[in-house]
Amino acid sequence: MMREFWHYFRNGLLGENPVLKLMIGLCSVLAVSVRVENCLGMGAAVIFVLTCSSLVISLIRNFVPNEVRIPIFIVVISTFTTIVDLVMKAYLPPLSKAMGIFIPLIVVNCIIMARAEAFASRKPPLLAVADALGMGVGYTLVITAIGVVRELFGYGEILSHPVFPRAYQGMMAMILPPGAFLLIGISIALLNWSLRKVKS
Amino acid sequence: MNILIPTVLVGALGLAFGLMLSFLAKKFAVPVNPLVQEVERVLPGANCGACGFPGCSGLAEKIASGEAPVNACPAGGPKVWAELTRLLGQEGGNWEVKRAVVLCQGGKGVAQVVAEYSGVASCKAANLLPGSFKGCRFGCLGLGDCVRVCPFSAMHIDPESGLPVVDWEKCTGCGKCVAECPRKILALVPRKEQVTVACVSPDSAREVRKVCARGCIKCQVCVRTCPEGAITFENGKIVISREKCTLCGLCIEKCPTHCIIRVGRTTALLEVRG
Amino acid sequence: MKNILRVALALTVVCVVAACALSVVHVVTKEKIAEEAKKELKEALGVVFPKAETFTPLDLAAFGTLPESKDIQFLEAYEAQSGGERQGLVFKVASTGYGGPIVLLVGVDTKEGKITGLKVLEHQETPGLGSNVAEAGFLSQFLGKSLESPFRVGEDVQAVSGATISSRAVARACAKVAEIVRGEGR
Amino acid sequence: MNTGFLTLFKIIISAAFVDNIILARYIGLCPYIGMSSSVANSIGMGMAVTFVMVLASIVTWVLWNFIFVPLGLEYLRIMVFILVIATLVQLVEILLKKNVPNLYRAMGIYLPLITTNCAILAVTFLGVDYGYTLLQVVVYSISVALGFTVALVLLAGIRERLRLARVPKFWQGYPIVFVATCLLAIAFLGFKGLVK
Repeated sequence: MMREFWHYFRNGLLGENPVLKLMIGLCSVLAVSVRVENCLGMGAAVIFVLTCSSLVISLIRNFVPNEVRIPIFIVVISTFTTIVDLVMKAYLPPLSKAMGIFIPLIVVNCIIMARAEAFASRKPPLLAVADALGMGVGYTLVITAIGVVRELFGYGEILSHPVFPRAYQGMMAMILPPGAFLLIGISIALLNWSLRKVKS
Repeated sequence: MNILIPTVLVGALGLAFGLMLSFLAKKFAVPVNPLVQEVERVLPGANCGACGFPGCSGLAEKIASGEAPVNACPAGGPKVWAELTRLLGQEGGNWEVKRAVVLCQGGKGVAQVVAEYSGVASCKAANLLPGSFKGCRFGCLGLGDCVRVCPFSAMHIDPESGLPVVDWEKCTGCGKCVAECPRKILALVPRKEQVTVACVSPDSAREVRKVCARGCIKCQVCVRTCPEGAITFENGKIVISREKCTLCGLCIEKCPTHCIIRVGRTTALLEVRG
Repeated sequence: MKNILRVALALTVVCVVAACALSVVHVVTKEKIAEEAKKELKEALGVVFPKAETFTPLDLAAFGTLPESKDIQFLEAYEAQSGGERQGLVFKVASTGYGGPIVLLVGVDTKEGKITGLKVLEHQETPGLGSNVAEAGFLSQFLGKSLESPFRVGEDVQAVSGATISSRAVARACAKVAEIVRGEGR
Repeated sequence: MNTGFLTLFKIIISAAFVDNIILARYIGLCPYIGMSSSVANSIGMGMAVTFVMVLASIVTWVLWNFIFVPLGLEYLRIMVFILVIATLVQLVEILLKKNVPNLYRAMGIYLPLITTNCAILAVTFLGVDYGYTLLQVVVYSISVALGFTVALVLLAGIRERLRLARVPKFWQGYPIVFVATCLLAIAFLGFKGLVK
């Protein structure tokens, strides 16, 4: 059982990395990854919501009639998202302020719904959690990696500590949307390139 | 108190939406024949279209209604066909499994290239130019139309030779690449070890020699050397009959342009390129 | 028929359970959030009006007709006191910038007729360009300016390069606040 | 009325082009990347998104202003809005399956993903946050959907051309699509100063 758990976890991490391979959850990646601390906050919130909702969805998967499966999944996901939103507003106000509109958009983050629809609703709870953790961590790694690059070149800082000398004006392209698109394109190409070595 | 109001409110909303959806689902229900669904689940689901029907669901309807034979889906292979016969309650038959093979060795350094082609990267487009960029008008252009069309990614262009290579493990014999190739250098052959002529050019010896080092020059050396008489020369083409051939490999050595190759088991071009 | 009910019931049950859970969490976190909001406001007011100890909310109507327009709205007003005596006023103003409304606090010392402080609470200006109006670099030039000054970009206010619209929005906020305090003469 | 019309016109221009939901606010990317393989699919997707977006913003606007704000239940906003959207998408799924089966099959996983299409929830949120009137909300959602469809069709056109271009090996597939999106986003940046 443990081996299977590890298999799905690793699969979510690299084999089917949500952002780079499955192309889902991009909205939040591009928008939030301007600051590394936003990425970590977002990543943690996504991992929590994804794991909880995958667990609950796979628990109730046999009682969900097909006609209303989407609304039921989405109500479960939005409940956990709202909980994260309220808790963050109450106990972590600075982070909640920084992430603004993106917390409600977690519920719309395609990763959670896609995994619920494609995976959690078919697999037993333990595997669903494994996949959710793998996906969540995979998502956080990618978003943080992009966040580091964007913050470093955009503001010359990491976690708001200046890294580059004061004179560094900051590359605007990295902050605006086009830079983010480019960055995602490059990282997928890099992933393909590195996986190619593994495959052949 | 302010726990009750939201709960009741959202509950009412849920009830309203639930009723609406389930009622509409019933009214707009699409009549689905369960047998078709079962057949569709057995089919590989690659929607490759090799069977000639619009995707697997199209084929599933035809198989369920008996209009299509059980082995109409080449991609499925014997495993699926056996399952389908059990499902439809028919008796099992033995079926011939086919695989694709590349009948051209005119790759880099073998076939003459007469022009530098930088147009649209597709064999069909390149083939529109009269004679295209290779000396031989029948040889493979190597721009990968077949690779792109293969739904099972069983083909890739070998970087050294620039020729397509078929991986028989992944190939399901669906024949899409054979249809796609504008130069018709791909063919479907039974999946067993065999010897075949890797050239489709009908040109005479003088023209073939001018444009390709490994083209078939119809010298008929192979016809004479074959101990079993399996090789014959019919209307301008060398034909090797699979029944008579005992895979002795004599013709492969004797052929002056190494045009005859051994094909089978794993990759299409087993023969070391001479 | 039975199936329709069964399906609708499933959705309803899930909704009820979800709503219940949420309202419980809401009740638990309600005071904490309100407290956080108050704390944040107090902090902001402190930045804008360092000298004052307490701030009492005022009714905007007390200032008569407000010079509001499409580009500027007054949201809240506070009276800054220290030692029981009025030191000045703080206004929460929304002035339309480049990306949308910029919400900021403007502190005014009514005794000496000077701006005591400025703090941008919310804005949707382009990051890296318009967002610089929220930084101290730009806002510090307003500190200590007398209420008589015109508060016009290019004249007595130096705009952030490449973000004239955002800079003008902040300058307009100060001009309007100065207008009220001057008009009121208190 | 003319100022009313003027603001409506301003909303249309700003929502569809200046503040394009995908290229400027980068919300709604998942179906954008997934469904833009062919122009036909993306138009179908655009229509479905428009239908859901307009209906969703109307229903949510009514629910919000007449039920949830008076009762002070703002915190339920996320769940109720998304519940409405999910129901509408399920409705679209039923209708499409019956009347337009091949579009239904072409959309596949991307139909349920409309529910999680961030653009729709974002529209309902912004429609409420901007304090629009009902008419303005309808116009706003139509123009955002227009912007979404325009961006989608533009990319689909580019991707169809890309299939024939000689793309370096590791850039094939999604990387090149992102580079194309990046260029499109730069082009849309040009609209930035159009509406103050």
